[in-house]
Amino acid sequence: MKIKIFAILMSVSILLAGCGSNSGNVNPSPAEPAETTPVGQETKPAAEEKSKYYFDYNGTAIYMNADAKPVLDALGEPMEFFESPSCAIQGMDRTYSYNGFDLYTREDENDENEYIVSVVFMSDVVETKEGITIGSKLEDVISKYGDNYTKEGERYTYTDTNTNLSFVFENSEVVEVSYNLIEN
Amino acid sequence: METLLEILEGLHPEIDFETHDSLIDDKILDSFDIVTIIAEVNDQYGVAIPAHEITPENFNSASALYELIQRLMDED
Amino acid sequence: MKKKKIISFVILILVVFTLAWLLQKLLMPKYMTKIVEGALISEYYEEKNKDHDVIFIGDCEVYENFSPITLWEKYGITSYIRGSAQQLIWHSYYILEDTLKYEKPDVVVFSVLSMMYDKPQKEAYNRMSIDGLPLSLTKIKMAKASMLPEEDLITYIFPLLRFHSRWNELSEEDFKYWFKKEQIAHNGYLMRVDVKPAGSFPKPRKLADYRFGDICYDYLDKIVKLCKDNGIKLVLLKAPSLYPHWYEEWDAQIVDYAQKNDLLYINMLDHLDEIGLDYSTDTYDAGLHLNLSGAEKSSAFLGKILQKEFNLADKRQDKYLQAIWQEKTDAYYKMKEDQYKELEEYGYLLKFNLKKAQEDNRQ
Amino acid sequence: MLFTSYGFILFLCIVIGLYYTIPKRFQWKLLLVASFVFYYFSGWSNLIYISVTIVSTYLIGVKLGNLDKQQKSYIKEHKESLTLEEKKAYKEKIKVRRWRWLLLCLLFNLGILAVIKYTNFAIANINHIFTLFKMNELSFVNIILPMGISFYTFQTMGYIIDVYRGKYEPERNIGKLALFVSFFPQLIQGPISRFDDLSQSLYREHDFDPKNFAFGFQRVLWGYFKKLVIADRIVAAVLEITKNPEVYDGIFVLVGMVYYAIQLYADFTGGIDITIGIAQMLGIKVTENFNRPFFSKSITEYWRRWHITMGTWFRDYIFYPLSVCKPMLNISKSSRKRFGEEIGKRIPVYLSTITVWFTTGLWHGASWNFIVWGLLNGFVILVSQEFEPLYAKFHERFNVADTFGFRLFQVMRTFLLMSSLRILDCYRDVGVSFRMFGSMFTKLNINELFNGSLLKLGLDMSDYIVIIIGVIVMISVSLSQRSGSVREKIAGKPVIIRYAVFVLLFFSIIIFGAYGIGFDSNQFIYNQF
Repeated sequence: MKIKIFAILMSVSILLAGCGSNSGNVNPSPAEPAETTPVGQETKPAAEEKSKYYFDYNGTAIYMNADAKPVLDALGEPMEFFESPSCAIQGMDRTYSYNGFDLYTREDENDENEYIVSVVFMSDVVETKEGITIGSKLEDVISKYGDNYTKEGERYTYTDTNTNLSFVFENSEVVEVSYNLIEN
Repeated sequence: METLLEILEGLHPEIDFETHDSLIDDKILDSFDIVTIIAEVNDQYGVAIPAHEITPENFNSASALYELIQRLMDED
Repeated sequence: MKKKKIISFVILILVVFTLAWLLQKLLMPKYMTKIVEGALISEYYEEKNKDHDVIFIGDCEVYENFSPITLWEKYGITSYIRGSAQQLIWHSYYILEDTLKYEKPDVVVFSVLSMMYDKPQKEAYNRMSIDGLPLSLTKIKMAKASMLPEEDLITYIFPLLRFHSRWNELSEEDFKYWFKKEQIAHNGYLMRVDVKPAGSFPKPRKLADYRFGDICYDYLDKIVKLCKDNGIKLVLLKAPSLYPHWYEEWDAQIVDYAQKNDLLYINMLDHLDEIGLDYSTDTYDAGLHLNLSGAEKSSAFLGKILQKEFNLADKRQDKYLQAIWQEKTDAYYKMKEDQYKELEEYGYLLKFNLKKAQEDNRQ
Repeated sequence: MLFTSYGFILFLCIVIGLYYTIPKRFQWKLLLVASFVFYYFSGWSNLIYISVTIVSTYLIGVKLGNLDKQQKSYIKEHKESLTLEEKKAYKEKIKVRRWRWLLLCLLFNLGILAVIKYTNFAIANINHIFTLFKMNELSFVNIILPMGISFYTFQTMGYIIDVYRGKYEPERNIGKLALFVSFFPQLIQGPISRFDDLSQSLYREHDFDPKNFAFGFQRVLWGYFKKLVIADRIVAAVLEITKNPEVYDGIFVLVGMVYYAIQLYADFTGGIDITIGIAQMLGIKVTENFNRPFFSKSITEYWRRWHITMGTWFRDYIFYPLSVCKPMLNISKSSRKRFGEEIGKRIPVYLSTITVWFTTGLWHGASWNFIVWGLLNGFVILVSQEFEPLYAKFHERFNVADTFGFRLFQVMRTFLLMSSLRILDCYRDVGVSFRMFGSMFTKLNINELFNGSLLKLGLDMSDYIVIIIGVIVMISVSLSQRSGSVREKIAGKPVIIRYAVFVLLFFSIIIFGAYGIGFDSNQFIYNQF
C-alpha cells in the first residue's frame, strides 16, 4: 500500500516539474514575489540607450524620441513647415521639410516638449549612414543590414530598441526610406 | 512539586505560582519561558514534554503542569 | 417590524441610486468650454423633432465640413450630423443603429476617411463617442467593440466608475452645466469662422499595404446591410479636406466597393473647383478642416446632388418645419456674429484655442 | 483574480446569491466549486499545484488515521495476551511508520514550494559563486509562482502535523479537505487557518442571517476603503521614493518608511478585512489576523498582533517542536554543563529563535533582504529579552511604567523600529537599505520637507488631504475598537445614522478610490506570494 502511494506521488511530481517550466506567462522578474513588494514596480527606463538606427545629416545625429529643439536649431530653417492638431485633443503633430527629407515631430498634450517621431527620405539627395537611399537595390539593403527584417507587403523593416528603419520597394528598388519611433 | 516551583520562580520571582491558574491566558509565561521550563523539566525529571502538549490547559497553573509531568512519567 | 425593515432598506437603495446618479452627472466631463467636440453626440437626444431626410455619420470630416442650415436654406432638406471626434467606423455603425431607434432618414451619408483606422486610437476618443449615448444594448455592443485593453465594460454602463477621479478637477463649468447643457452645434455642425490659409503639405508617405483593414470592411458591410434593411439610401463621401492624405489606392477601393454594392460615392476632392473652395479663405487650420464659408459651399454642392439623386422634396413650405428651422437658423446666424465679434476682439476663437486663451488669461 | 477587479465583485455576487438559494446541504460544495473557479482565473497550471497538495495531504492524512486506528484495535484485541514490552514495541513500530509518512508529506509539499519559489534564488547565489571561479552561469528557470502557494502550503502542512499529533481525526471527505485548503477568500493572502477552527463553521449549513450578513458586508466595505482609498493612493509616493534611492535620501527615507507603514497596514489589513468580511457574509468564522498592531508597546507584542496566524504557525510548528526535540534538549544539557547555568539556559531559546526568524524571512521572499529582515527581527527580540532585567530596574527607580507619556513613547519606539526594519522590503537590496538607513542620520535636513518636494512624489494636495483624513479615520476606528466592536456600536445607533455611515463609506470608496484608468489598480501586496 505504501509503495503504491509513494509511486503515485513521485509520478505526479515529475509531471508537475514538466508543466511547471513550460507554463504560460513568464514571471517578469526571475526572483521572488515578496511579502511586501511595493507593487506596480515599473522600473524607470534605464538611461535611453541609443538605437543603432539614427539618421546622420551632415554631422547632426537625429535619434528618434530625442528632443526636437536642438535638432531643429542645428538643421536651420526648413523649406516647408506643416502643423496638424490631432482631432480634438490638444496634442500637435508637425512636419519640417528639408532638402531631400521630411522630419516629423509630435508634442504631447500635457508635457509640451516636442520629440522626434520619424524621418522620411523622398529623394536620393540624402542617404543612410550605411549608404542606402532612393533607388538602392534589395540586395544592397540586405547586404548592409542583414536579413532579420520583418516584411509587410512591400515594406522591409529593421528594428532596434526604440527605432525601426524601414524601406519600401517598388519593383525591387527603394522608393522610400524612413526611421520611425516605435510607440508602445 | 517543589523542584517545579523552583524552576518557575527562577523565571518570574514576582509571581505566586501556587495559586495562579492562568499563567498563559494572562501572558505571564511567554514562549521563551515555556521553552526554558521544558528544558529544565527534561533536565530535572528526565521527561520530554512533546510539542503538542504545550497547551493553555497544561501550562496555565503549576498544578496542571505537574499533572502533565506525572502523566508523561508513567507513560514511558 | 419586518415590514418596517424592508421599507427602510428600500429607501436606502433609492438614496444610494439617486446619489450615484447625481454624482455621476456632476463628475462626467461637460465638454462645454473645453474640447467641445465631446458634447456633439449627446446633443442629438435633446432634439425635439427627430425626423430628418439626411443623417451624416463620421468624424470631423462631417461635423466640420457640412452645415445642415445651408442644406435647409438652399434645398429645404432637413439633416442632422451625428459626428464625433475620431469617430471610427464601428462607432459610426452603432451610432446609426442607435439613431434608427428614433427616426428613419431617407439618406445616410457616411464619411469614408475612418476606413483608414483599423484599431481604437485613444481612450479619450472612445469616451467622447460612446458616453453621449443613452444606456442601451447598442451602447454596450459599441463599447465592447471599441474598448482598449485597459478599459472595462462596466465603466461605460456606470461612467461614474471611470470619472470618479475627476473629483479634484471639478471646475465652475461642472456645476453650471450639472443638469442643463448648452447647445454648441447646429444640428451637429460645429461652426468655426476663423481663417488659416492652407500652406504646403508633406509629401504623402508610402504605405506597406494600402488595403483597408478587414474589420473596416466588415463594419462597412454592416452599415450597408443596416441601410438596406431599413430602405435607406447610403452615400459614401470623401470630404474636401486636404490632410490626412487620401491615397488613390484608397479611393480606388471605395469606388470599387461602391460599384459592387450599387452605392453613390462622392469624392469631393475631385470637384474642388465646381464647389468653388479656396483654401486660403475657406479653412481654419490650413486645409485640414473647412471653416463656415467652406462648409456652406460644400453643403450647397452636396445638397444639389442629394436632391437630384434621391429627389428629396423641398420642405421649405412646410409650416411646421419652417417654425422649427427658423429658430435653428436664428441661432446659427447669432453664433456666426458672436464668433466674428470674438475674432475681431481677440484675433482667435477662445473656445478652440484654450492654451492661448489661458496664456492671455482671458478664459 | 484580484479583490479589486470588477470580475471578482461579479463573481462574489453570483456565489453569494447562489449560496443562499441552493439547498443548504450543497452550500459547502458550491464554495468548493467557486474556489476552484476563482483559482482557475489565476492560471490553469496553478490548479494542478493546489490539487496535488490537496490529494497528497488527504491520502497521507487518511493513512495516518488508519495506522492510528490499527494500533488502537490491535492493542484492544490482544489486551491480555501482550506483555507491556510487546505493546510498547508495537506502538513504537507504528509511531515510526507514521513519522515516515509525515516526513514524506512534508518533504513532498514543502519541496514543491521550495522548488518553485527558491530555485531561481538558489541559482542566483550559485552564479555568484560561479563568477568567483569564472565558471559560466546557470540560466534562470521561468516558473510562474502559483498565487497564494506559500499560504495554502503552510495551511495544509499545519493540518497534517496536527493529524500526526492526533489533535483531531483526519478529514475523510476529500472535497471537504479541498475546500479547507482552497477556500477562495483566504486563498490569496491568508489568514493561515487551523482545520479545527475553520471546519467548525465551514461545512455547516448556513441560513441567511441579516445581522451577520450586514456586519460582514460592512467589514468588506471597510477593507475596500483602506485598500482603494488609502493604500493604492499612497503607493505612488512609496514607489517614487524607493525607486530612486540616490535622489530621495536623508529625511525622505523616514518619509518613505512612514508612507510605507501606512500603505502596508492599509493594504494588508484591508485585504484581510475583505477576506473575513466575505466569510462572515457566508456565515463562516475566519480567525483574526491583526489586533491593532501599531499600538503594541514592544516587538514581541507587535508580533503577537501583526499577522497573528503566521506567528502562531511558526510558533506551533517550528519554534516549539524545535526547542523541545531530543537533540535540542541534549544541546541544552551539554551546554549547561560546559558553559554553566546562565548560558546553558539560553542556548536552546537562541537557536530556535534564530531558526524561526530565518525561516520567516525566507518564507516572505526568496532574496537576501528578506532573510536579513527576518534575522534582524529575531535579533531585536533576543536583545529586548536580554534587557528585561535592565528595564525592570529602570521601572523600579522611576515608576513611570503606566503613565500615558511612557506608553506613548513605547508605541512610537515600536512603530519606528518596525518601520525601519521594513526598509529592507522597500529597497529590496541589503546594501542599499543599510546605506539609506544611514543616510537618514548623516544627510538629515528637515527643511527638505517644507520646500514643496513632498508634492513632487506623485501626490498632489488633494491626495494628501484624502490620505490624512483616511489615516485619521483608521486611527479613530482602532481607538474605538478598544472598547468593543465598532460595528456593534454603529448598529446601536438610530437608523438614520447607520444608513448615513454606510452611504458615506460606500461613496468614499467609489469617489476617492484610487482605481481605474488614472491609477493601475494594484494587486494586493501579499497576494503575489
